[in-house]
Amino acid sequence: MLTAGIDAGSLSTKVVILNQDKIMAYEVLATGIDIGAATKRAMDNVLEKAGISLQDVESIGSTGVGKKKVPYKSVQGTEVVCDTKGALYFYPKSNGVIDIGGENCRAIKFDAEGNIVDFALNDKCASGTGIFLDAMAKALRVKPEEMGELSLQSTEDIEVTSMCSVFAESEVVSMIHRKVPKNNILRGIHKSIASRVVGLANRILLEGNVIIIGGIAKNIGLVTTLNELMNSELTVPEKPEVVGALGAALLARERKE
Amino acid sequence: MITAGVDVGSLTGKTVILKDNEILAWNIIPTGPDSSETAKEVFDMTLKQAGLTMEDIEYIVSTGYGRVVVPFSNKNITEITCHAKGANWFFPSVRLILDMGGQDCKGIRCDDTGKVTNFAMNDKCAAGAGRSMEIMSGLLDTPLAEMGGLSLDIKNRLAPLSSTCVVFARTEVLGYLHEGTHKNDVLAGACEALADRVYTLLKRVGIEGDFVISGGIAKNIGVVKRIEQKVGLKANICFEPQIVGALGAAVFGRGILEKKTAKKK
Amino acid sequence: MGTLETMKDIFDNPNKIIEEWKKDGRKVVGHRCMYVPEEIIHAAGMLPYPTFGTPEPIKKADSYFQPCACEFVRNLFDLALDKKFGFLDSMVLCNTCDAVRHLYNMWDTYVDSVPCYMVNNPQKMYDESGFKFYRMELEKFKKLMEDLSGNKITDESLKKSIELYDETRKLLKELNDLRKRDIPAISGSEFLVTSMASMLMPKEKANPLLRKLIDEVKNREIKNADGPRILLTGSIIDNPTLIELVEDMGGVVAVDDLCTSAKYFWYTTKPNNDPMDAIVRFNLERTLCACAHPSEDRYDYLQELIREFNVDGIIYFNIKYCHPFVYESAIFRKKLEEEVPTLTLEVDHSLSGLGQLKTRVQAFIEML
Amino acid sequence: MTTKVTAPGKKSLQTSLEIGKAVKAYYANIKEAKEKGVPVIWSYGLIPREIFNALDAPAIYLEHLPVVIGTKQLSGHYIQIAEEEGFSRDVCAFHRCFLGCAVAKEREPYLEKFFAPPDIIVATNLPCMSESKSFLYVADHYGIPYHFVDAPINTWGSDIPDYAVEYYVDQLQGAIDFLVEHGFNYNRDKLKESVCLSKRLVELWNEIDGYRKAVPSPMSSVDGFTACYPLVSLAGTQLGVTLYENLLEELKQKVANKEGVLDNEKLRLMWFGVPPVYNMGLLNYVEKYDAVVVKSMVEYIVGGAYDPSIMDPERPLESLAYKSLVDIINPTSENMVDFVVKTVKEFKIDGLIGSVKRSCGLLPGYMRLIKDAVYQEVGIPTSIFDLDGMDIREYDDVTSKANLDSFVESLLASKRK
Repeated sequence: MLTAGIDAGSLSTKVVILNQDKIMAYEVLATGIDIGAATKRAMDNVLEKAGISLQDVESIGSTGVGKKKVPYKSVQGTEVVCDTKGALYFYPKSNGVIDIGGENCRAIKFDAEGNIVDFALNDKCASGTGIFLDAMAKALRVKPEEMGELSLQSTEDIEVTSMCSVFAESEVVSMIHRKVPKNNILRGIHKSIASRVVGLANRILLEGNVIIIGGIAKNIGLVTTLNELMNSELTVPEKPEVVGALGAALLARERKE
Repeated sequence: MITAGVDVGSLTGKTVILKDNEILAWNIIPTGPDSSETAKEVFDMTLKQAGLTMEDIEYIVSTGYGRVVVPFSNKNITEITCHAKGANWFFPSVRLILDMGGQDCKGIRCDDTGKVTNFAMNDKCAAGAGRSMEIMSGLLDTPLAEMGGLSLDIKNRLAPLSSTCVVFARTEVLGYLHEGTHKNDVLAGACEALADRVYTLLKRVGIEGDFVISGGIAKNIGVVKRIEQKVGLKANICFEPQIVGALGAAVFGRGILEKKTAKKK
Repeated sequence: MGTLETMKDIFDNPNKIIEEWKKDGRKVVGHRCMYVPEEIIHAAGMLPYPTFGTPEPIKKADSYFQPCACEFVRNLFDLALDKKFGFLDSMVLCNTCDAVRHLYNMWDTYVDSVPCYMVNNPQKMYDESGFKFYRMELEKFKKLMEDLSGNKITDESLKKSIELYDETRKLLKELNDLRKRDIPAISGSEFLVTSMASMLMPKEKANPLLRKLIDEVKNREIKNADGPRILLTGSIIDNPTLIELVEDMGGVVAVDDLCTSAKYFWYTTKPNNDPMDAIVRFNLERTLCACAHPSEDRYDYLQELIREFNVDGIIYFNIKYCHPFVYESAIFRKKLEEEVPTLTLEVDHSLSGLGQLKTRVQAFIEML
Repeated sequence: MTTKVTAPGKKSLQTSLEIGKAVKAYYANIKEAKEKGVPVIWSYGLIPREIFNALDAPAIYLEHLPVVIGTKQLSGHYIQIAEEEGFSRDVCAFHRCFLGCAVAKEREPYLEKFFAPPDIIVATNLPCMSESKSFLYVADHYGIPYHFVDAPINTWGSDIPDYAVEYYVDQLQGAIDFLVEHGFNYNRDKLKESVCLSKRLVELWNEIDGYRKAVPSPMSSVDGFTACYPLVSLAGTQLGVTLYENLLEELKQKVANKEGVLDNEKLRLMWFGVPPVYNMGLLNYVEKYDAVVVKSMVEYIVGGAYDPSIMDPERPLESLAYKSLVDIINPTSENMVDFVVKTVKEFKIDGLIGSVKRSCGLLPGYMRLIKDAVYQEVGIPTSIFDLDGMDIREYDDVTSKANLDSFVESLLASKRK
């Protein structure tokens, strides 16, 4: 039984092909301005990778802010439900999941049987985590992927305190002008994002075994800082950015049966 | 008497060299990660252009976001005071100045000598006013210079954006794009939101007398037109609005020198 | 070590005072805002401890308060959650602004290490029925302090405490008056540290130190005092950094109408053979708090400060979401600006974004 | 500022239309009184309406005029005027909207029907300290007298000491004396009659609530938002009582023949915090999931959340004072949290929606207390998210609907298990 899962995010689009319980292939690319076109491109690439055609796929699930604009007939689910299904697929015994995406982040808590007990979305002031990181990478003239490692080689703990990413940007700009070492600024940026995520987790008293997913979860600097600030055991699945899409595929399969 | 002004903003570094109240040479370059480097670079370029060396400059005033980090300046004055003096130099009858830098936007009132009598700056939530145009330019992949013109050519309906928060406006733009709203309509919404934010600021300072817009935003015809319409005043814009701050600094340098020589006599 | 350094030392580590006080089993009662009479706590043999905040970013409190409550109150709650106020035997709040009212709900529910009590005070001054209401509340509060301490509060012990606290207020005011001169004897930041240290210390220790300090600085002149003279007002400032910022930009902080300075010592208790009535009138025959009415009173009081300290400019440091002062600065702005230029600034209690602030303050000082 | 994507709330009750007419009539009377030279009072807080009835004083209430402005999507415009006067975005959007409308040079024709400039201001610090301050600016602007009624906060729970009631009675008497000085004549019998009618009004309101607890719910909170208007402006009047009698009849009918807002009602939701007055359609949005917002706490917050037996017409001022002190909106009383838990149980609510208006100093402070209490005692979740119910400029349709979708789906998912 072949199913596909699409996560049409505001910044990146992810598609996954699921064969019974194994991920056959996945594709991640930038959404750009046209969600429909981006989804189509991503679907074509992933079908090619899996060596199958669209007809072989029996049901399609879609999630993300652009789920209504997906150019295929699909079962639609919210990010909260799909993140949960995706996380439980990898780790059935986990207590919750934190999704750090490009535009905003979510914390979801579930009980022993995997029911969603509570969830919290970041408030408006703390949105734009992904965009904020990209903007800082540009300002510091650093490649986004390297930011994580560099932030771990900081010599001193400095604070980027503001919640609002625009204001955090101006704080960082003034630090650059004051010739604060780059690694320390990166450490400050990662701590600022990590404390926002921890704030979200505290809001729903999320503890225990927590799965970190989403595009930003690959940033080792952020996950390490989160480990320092949160007293719970954090695990990052090996393909964290497609867990949402995987959840959508599982949702489609469930509705099919 | 030769003096110079160095304006190190968060986005651009500017220098103006003034000789007996005439602009001898000026330059603008993007600010790099190290602002004192940028200051040095733009200053040397302008010196070479004017065929002068560092010793020929009798007094240097630094201003802008990185004013304290300019190693070779004799004094640092805020961009608010310098923009007032600079605007007064270009248009002696000016009483109201709007300056939009990368980080803040400022409404300034001044008297006939260019001395600041009152000023107001955006509050935290509407921060990064100039920066928001840069973000919009990235999201809509439209060069900054073209944004103003396109924003006046509305296709069907202006897409309203929040005038209260830049981050929120960013999320809204993504929403509009994904709904297929035409780029010009979103640009119009962005310029309208910025004009709204500016209007609230100018109202707080009091809208009277001749009006000058300085800083990068003066080059965005979309924002300028909308501000003029809301404020009900024609905006005087000099040939290069981005150097008004640096020019003001140079004029202050002249003033300080004149006072010094007068005291010596 | 000069007295100023002693004050700075006490300001930097108040725990020394607490350890010394608790050595022989005496109790400490935390309080926030001016309608909690310290004299009653002191008369029961306990140390009234004004709970100040720390300029750190908020950690846990944002999950309880929504981030749209005043950052100073959230910071206090953060410290309480971290057991940083564990040494308090009781925490007493009063009826001032919405944020403090909610702090009472939150503390009562989520902080079990320190019990919390609220003194209910009227927000309408000069009102006979208000005096009666506040008197009944203070009688209950007095009883509570007696139970907590196990000591009886007599008229005698209360009168002595009132005298002691008035002495501190007189001395602080005398020290503050040394800033009226063209070249003040003490800078704004030094004065704030002294005032806060005196509020933290037991008054028996503070008064002699203040007398010594007044002698030391009587004919001292601070450096670079030629800039414009500034009146600071607005939300509570419990850290000298903002004042130092104004002074670095060339301003002379001549007087500050803050909860941590002038509001604390501007008035003294009028003589009255009934000490409880004296305390009631001390608190209700003046409008100092921006939450209280009539607020014209506060306007006249600010005029008085402007005249006495011949002020050139006023700066309102408003903590974000601090409703009382955000309203007051908007309401007074037009009237104040006719005489003295006024700058209203939004600040974070965690002192982030100082770069922005420096530009605004320097431009204001260049303008004066 | 062109408007954003919004939709008016779908009302299903005949009485809602009648109440709409009563609202227009109420403001028309005030404008008539103004022409005749009767001083118009601007007031807010829970200053008991019965006092104004006893003085025949025409009064405009802050908690209602901004709603009228908001429903016509005009709130952004007037709030911007207040910000130009120097009021920052941190203070309450209701007050900024009210203040902007007061100081605006001219107003839309539609709004002129509701607007009458103030001659006297009677302000209070219940429930929030700050609104007694925003009125100062209006009084200064119009150069009119300003009277402040100090309402003590409830730090005693349910047994209110006598000295507190006495204090508040003095304050209310002070307000009456003040208005008598300014040309009104006080009629104590009218006060008694008004208190009596208020008692009847709240008895009816509790009966109406009884029927609203039926499954399927006969009335959604969109109608409720209109239905609570009489508690605001028509408390202590015969018209208020008649409107509620009609509403009660209509509900009895609906419940009798099992007529619900939805045929197969799967989820019953409650709203805490100010719903988006400019887009009440958002409350109907969840109906596509067969979910109904059966009640919103705003309907209680404006008044009527007290046991009517405490109203004793023989001791009118004491009853009014006592009522304000035990009111659930009195900031430090744990009554609010207990009341929400009781309401959630009685209305058989499946999920609580908490909308945070960032500029509010009062309601966001309750969110966490309510969320924990409701979860521990009733086992249902609360979803808290940003939504400014008054300032349309802050409204983000996509995120608000994403929040509601996620919450309702997670409720349906756990309900299925």
